Amino acid sequence: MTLTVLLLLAVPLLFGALCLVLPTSGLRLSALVAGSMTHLAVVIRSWTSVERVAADDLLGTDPLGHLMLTLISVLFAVTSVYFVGYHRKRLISQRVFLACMLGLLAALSMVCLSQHFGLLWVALEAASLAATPLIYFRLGARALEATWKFLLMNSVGVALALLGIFCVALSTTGVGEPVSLTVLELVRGAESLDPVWLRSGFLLALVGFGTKMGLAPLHSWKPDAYGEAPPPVAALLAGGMTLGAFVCILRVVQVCSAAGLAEFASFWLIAFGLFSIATAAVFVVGNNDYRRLAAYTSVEHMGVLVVGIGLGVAGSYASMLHAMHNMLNKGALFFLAGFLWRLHGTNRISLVRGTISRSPVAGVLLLGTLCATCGLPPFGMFFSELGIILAAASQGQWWVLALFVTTLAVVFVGVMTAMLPVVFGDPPQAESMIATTGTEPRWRRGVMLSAAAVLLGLGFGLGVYQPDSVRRALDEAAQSIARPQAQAIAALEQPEVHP
Amino acid sequence: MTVLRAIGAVPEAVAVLALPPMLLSIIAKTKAWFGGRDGPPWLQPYYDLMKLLRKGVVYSRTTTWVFRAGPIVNLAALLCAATLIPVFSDDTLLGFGGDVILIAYLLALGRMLTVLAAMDTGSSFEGMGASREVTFGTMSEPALFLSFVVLALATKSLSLAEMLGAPLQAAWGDVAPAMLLVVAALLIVLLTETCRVPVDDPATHLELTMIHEVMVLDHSGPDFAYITYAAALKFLLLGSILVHAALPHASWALWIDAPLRVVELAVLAMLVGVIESSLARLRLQRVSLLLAGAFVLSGLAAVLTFYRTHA
Amino acid sequence: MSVETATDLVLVMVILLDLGMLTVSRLATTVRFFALQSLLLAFLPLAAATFEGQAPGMHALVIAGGTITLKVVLIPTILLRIIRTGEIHREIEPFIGFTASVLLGAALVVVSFAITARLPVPREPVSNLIVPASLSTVLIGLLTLVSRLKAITQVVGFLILENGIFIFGLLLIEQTPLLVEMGILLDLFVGVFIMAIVVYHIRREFDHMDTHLLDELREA
Amino acid sequence: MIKTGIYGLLRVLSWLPPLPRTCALVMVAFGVVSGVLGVLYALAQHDLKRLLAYHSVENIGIIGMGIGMGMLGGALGKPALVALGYGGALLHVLNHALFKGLLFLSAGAVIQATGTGEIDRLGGLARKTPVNAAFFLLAAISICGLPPLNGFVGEWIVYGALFEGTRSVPRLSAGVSALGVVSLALMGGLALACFVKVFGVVFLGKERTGTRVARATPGAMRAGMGVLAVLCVAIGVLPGLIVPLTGAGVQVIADLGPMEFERALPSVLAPAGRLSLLAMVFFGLIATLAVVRRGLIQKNAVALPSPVATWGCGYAAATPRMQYTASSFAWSLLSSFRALLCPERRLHAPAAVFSEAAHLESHTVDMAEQDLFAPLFRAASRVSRMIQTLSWTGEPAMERRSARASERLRPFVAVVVGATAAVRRGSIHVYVAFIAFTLLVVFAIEVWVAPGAEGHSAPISVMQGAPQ
Repeated sequence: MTLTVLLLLAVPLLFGALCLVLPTSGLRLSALVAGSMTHLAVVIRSWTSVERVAADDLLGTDPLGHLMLTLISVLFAVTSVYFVGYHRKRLISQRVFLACMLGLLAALSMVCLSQHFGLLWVALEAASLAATPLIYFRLGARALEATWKFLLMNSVGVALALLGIFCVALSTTGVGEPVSLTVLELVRGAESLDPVWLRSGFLLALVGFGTKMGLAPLHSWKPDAYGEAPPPVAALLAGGMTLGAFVCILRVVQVCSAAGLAEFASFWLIAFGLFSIATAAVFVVGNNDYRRLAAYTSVEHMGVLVVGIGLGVAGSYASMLHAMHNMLNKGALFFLAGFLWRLHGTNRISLVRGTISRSPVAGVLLLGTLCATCGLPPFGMFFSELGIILAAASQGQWWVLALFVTTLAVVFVGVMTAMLPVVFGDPPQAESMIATTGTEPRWRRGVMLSAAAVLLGLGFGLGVYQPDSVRRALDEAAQSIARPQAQAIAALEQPEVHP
Repeated sequence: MTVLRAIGAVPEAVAVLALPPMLLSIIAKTKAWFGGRDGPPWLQPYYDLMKLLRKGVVYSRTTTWVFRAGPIVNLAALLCAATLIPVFSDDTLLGFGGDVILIAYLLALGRMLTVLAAMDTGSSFEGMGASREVTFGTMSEPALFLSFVVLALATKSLSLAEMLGAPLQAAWGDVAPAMLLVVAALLIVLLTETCRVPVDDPATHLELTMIHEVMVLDHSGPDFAYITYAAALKFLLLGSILVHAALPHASWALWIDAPLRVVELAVLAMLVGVIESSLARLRLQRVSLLLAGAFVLSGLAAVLTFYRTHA
Repeated sequence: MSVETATDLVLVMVILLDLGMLTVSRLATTVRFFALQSLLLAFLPLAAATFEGQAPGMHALVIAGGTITLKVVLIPTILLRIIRTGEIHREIEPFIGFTASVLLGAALVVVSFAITARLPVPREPVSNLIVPASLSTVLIGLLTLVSRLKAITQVVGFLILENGIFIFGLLLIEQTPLLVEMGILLDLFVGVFIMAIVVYHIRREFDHMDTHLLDELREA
Repeated sequence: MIKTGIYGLLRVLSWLPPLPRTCALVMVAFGVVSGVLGVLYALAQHDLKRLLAYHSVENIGIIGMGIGMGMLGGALGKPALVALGYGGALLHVLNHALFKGLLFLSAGAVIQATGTGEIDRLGGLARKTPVNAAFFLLAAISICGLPPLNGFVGEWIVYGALFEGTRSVPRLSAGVSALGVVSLALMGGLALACFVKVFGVVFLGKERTGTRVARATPGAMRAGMGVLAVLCVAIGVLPGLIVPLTGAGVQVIADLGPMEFERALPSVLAPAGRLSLLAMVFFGLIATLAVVRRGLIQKNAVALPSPVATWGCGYAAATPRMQYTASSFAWSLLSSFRALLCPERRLHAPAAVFSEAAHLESHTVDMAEQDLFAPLFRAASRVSRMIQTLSWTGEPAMERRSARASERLRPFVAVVVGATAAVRRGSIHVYVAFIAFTLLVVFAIEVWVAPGAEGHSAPISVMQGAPQ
C-alpha cells in the first residue's frame, strides 16, 4: 500500500477528528476546507507520479479508481467552500455533521482505491452510513422520513450487492485453488470462472449497486433524499456517492467482460440505463419541485452513464466523460438550488419566478447549468451524449439510439418548460417569500455563487477542450473497463516494486 | 453545336415558326366540316396575325409594365422551348440532358406571366380567368411529369430528343400498353394547356365560361398578336411531343421525316377538331376530375414500366 | 453426530426460526428470535473449519466471537431498549396478514430450494443446505421488510437479510481475509446503531412507529 | 435560421455510416409531405409574412427530398445519386437563402410603405413602388423555380436526382422517387399559383381601400434588395459558377472522392453551361420581341383616347372591391385539395330579400400545428401525469371508484387500490418491494432467456436487434 494511498485515507479522517475536537464553528469550518483541499492536493500530486496497482494489493490506484477519486475530490473541495457560504447556525450538531462529511470523503476514497471486492463493499457501506446523518440535517418530519428511506433502501441494496459479490466469489471456487477476490486476480483468471454464478452475481450486484446509484426502478428514494437533504449534501450525494456506486458496478463489469460475458453485461446495462432515462423523462414532466426535478435529472444521468458502458470502448470513453461532467453539473445545479431556496424561500416551482431579475448572476448561472444538464452544445454533457450516440450508431444498435435520443428529448422539454419561467418569469410583486431572503450577507451569496460558477466554468471548459492529460486519463479508464485483460497483463509485467 | 448544323437548321426553324397558325386553321376547318359550314379560309389565322400587327394598342389606366411584358415573355419562353423540342427531325437545336424539366418550367413561366398580365388589369373577369388557368395548370403538371418519368424510364435518358427518338421505338416493343397510356395522358394535357374544348371553349363569347380567352381579353394590337401566335406555337410543340411519343421511328433523312411529321401533326389537328365538335365543355369541377384521370393514366403507365424494368 | 448432520440441523433450525419470525406479532419476540438465529449461525464457521479436518483456526474463532458479541448481545439489547422506551409493543394489522405471510414464507423456502437445484454445486461445501438456507433467509428478510409496518420489525427484517448473506459467506471463509470479514460485521453494527437512532427519533417525532404513515414526500 | 436545422442534419449525416435504405425513404417522404402541405398552407394564408414563412416550409421540403435522395444514393452505393441529391439540396439551400431573403425584404418594404401585411387590403402597389414590385416579381419567379433565375438551378438538380432515383433497382425506392417527382411538380404548380396570387393581389390591379398612401421605398432598402436580385439573376444565368462549389460540400457530407463527383453529375444532367446558353437565348428573344413590338406600336400609333378604365364587358361601375382577392383567387385550388386542408368556412348568407350584411369568412387552420402537435403534447403530459399518480384520471381519485366495484371483486379491488395508493404515497415498503420486484423480473428474464446452467449462453438481446 503506497504512501499516497495511505495519505488519501488518513487526511480526511484526521481532519474529521479535528472537526469533532475544535471548539468554535469558524475553526471547524476551516478544518473542513483544509481537509478537503489537502485531499485534493494529494490526489493531484498522485497524478504526477502514477504507479499502477501491484498484484495482490488490497488498495491501489488503478486507472478507473484514480479518475473517479479525482472527480470526487474536486467535488468535495468545491462543496466545502460552498458549505462555508451556505452554513448557518441551525444545525443538529455541527461537529457530527462536519465529521460525517469528511468521513464520507474518506469512505468514498476507499471505495475508489480498493481493489478487493469485500473491501469495496465495506467502504461503500461505510459511505452510506456516513451520509445518513448528513441528510438528517434540518430536523423535522420530512427530513426524518427522507433519512429513513435513504438508510433502509441503501442498506437493503448494498446487502444484496454483498450477496452478489459472494456469488462472484463463488464462481471462482470451481477452479480448484481459491483465487483471492482482488480485481486483478479475478480478471486474470476470468476464463475459468463459472458463468452461471458470475452472471447471477453480476445481476445481484447490478441491482444492489443500482439501488445505491439510483437507477430506475430502484430510484424512488432519490427524489425524497435529494429533495430534503441540504443542497451541499445533495451535491455530494449526486456527484460523489453515485460515482462510488458506479465504480463498484464497473469493477463487476470488468470481471464480466474479462470472462467473456461482455454482451450479457451490456444488454442489462443498456436495459437499466434506458429504463432510468425513460422513468426520469416521465417524472420530470410537470414536476413542481425544482429539487426533485434535479434529482430526476440525476436519475437520467445515471441512466446515460450506464448505457454508455454497455456500448463497448467508445461508449465507455463517452461514459467516463459523462461521469466527469455529471459531477460538475450536479454540483452546480444543487448549489444553485440552495441559492434559490435562500432567494425565494420555497422550492415549489409555481411560486418561484424571475430569478434573473432578482439576482442576475444567479439567473445566468442557473440558465447555464440547466443547459448543461440537458446536454446543450457548449457544455460537456453534449459531447459525451454525442459520443454515446455515435458509439450506438457504430455498433448498429438503432433501437437503442432511437430510444436514447427520444427520452433525452422528453427530459429536455420537461426540464426547460419547468425551469425557464423560474429563470425568466416576472418576480411576484407580493413579498410572498419568507423574510429570510435578501437579508443574506453579501459575502455568503458571493461564496455560494462563485462555487457554482467554478463548477459551471469547468463544465464549459472541459466540454469544449479536453487537455490531453484529461483525455489520456479518460481513455485509460475506458480501456480498463472495456478491455480489462490488457490492463491486467500490463500491470503484472510491472516489476514488483513494493510489498 | 457546330455552325454548319446551325445553318442546316434554319429552313427547319422557319418551317416550325410558320406551321402553327395552319394547325389552328385545320382545326377550324374540321369543326366547320362537322357543322356543315365552309368555315374560315385556310389562311385566316395568318390574316388575323397580320391585321393585329398593324393595329394600334390601347392600355387601361390600371395596367403597369407587367401588362406589357406579359405577352413578350410568354412568347419568348415558348420560342425557347421550341429549340428544345424535336418537331420534324429527331434531334433538337439546343437539346441536352435534363431539358425535359426545362421545357415544363418554360411553359410554366409563360403561363405565370400571362396570368400576371391578366391580374394587372384589375378586372374581376380577368381575375377569374387567371385563377382558373392557374388551378388547371397546377393540376396538369403532375400528369405531364409522370409521363416524362415513364418516358425517361423506358428510354434510360433525360433529354427529350432521345426520349422521343429511336430508343422509344424499342420501348414500344416491350411496354406498349404503358406507352399507350402515356400518349392518352399527354393528349389530355395538350387539350388542357392549349384550352381546347373539353377544358375551355376558345370560340365562346361569354366571359364567365372562358379560361384562356378571358385572360387575354384586354390585350390589343401586337400584344394580342404575340399571344395568339404563342398559343398556336404551344399547340404545335405539345402536339409534336405527342406525335413523337405516339409514332416514334428512327430518324431517316430530313426530307422524308419533315413531310411525314407535318402529315401526322395535321392528323392530330383534325383529331382535336373532331373532339371539339363531338364533345361539349366540361363543368369546371369535372375538369379537375379529367386531369386527375390523366394523372391516373400516367400513374398506371408508370406502374407498368416499373414492373417491367425492375422485374 | 458428525459435523455434517450438526450443520444440517443448525441450518434447518435457522429456516424454521425464519418462518417462526413471520408468525410472531410482538416486537420483542421477533428480536429474541433474531438473537437465537444469530447464535446458531455463530457455530457454523467453527463447524466449517472442523469439517476440513484441522482445528478451527483463529480466523473462524474471531468470526464466531464477533458474531456472538454483536448480533447476539449488543444489537438485541439496543432494539429491546428502544421497544421498552416506546409504548408500542405489537405489530397490529401489517400489510400481509400473519397467516398469509407464513404461507408466503414457506413458498419462498420452496422456491429457494428449487433455485438451488438448478444452480451448479460449488466445490464440496460443508453441507448442501447452505445455499438454500441462505436464499430462503434472504427472501424472508425481504418479505418482512416489505410486509411489516413497524420500524423495529423492518430493522429486524434487514438483520435477517444480513444473516442470510452471512450464511452464504460461509462458503468463502478461506478467500475473504479477516479484515474484510470484520469490516462487514462492524458496518452491520454501525448500520443498525444508526437505524436505532433514527427509529428513536421517528418515535419521538411522530409518537408512532408506523413507517407506512411516513408519506409526506411524494410526487406533488 | 431554418438552415441551421439543415446544417445540423447534414453534419450528423456526414458522421454516421451510410444509413439503411428505409431512413432515406422516410426522409424523402418527409420532404414530400412538408413540401406539399407547406405550399398548400401558404396558398391559404392572408398575411404576407405568414405566407412567406409557410413557403419556407415548402422549400425545406424540397431540400429534404434532395437529402433523402443523397442518403438513398449512399445506401445503394450509387455516387451519381449521392452527388445529385446532396448537391441539389445544398444548391437549393443557397438559392433559397437568396430569394427568400429578397422576398422578406420586399415584403418588409410593402409593410413599411402601407402599414399592413394583410394581402386583401393591399393593391396596385406596382405603380407606387415600382422598384419594390420588380424585385418581388423577380424573387417570385425564382422561388417558383422558373428557368432564367436561380430557383430553377436548385430544383433542376433535385429533379435530376429524383429521376435518377426512379432508375434505382429496388422497386420501393424507385416508386418513392417517382412520387417525389410528381410532388415536386405539384409543388412547383402550387408555388406558382401562390406567388401569382400574392403579386397580383398586392402589386397589380386597382388599389383597395384601407391602406395609407404608399410612399416609395427608400434608397437604402432598394440597394439591399438590388444586391440579392443581382445574385439571383447571376446564379440563374451562370449556374456553372455555383455547381462545383456545392461539389465541395457534397464531398464533405458523403466523403465522395472529387473525381467521383465530377464524373457523376454530367452522367445524368448536362453541364450547367447549357443552361446559361439557353438563358442567353431567352433574353435575346425577349429583347428582339420587345424591339419589334415597340417598332410596330410607333409605326401604327393611333390617336389614343385618354387611357380608359379596363374593359369590364360593358359594366361601367367596377369598384376596386370587385377585384379578385387572395382567398377568392386561391379558393378554386383550395377546394380541390379540401381533403388535405379541411378549411373552415363560416357563411352568414343574406337572410331576407333586402338583407343587411352578409358575411363570408374562411380560414385554413394549420393542421400540423393544431391537430398533430397540440394533442401530442397534451397527451404526453397526461400520460406522465397518469404514471406519476398511477391513476387513470390523472388525480388520485382511485379510492372512490373501488366502492363501486362489485361485491365479489371488492377485496381484490381493495388490494389493488391499496397498492396503488401506497405506491403513490411513496411509502418505504413499496420502495423495497420495487427492489425485490426488479430482482424477480431480472432473474426471470435471465432464466427465460438463457435456460440451463451449463455453457456460455449468448443471451437473446432483445434490445440489440440491428435491422441492417
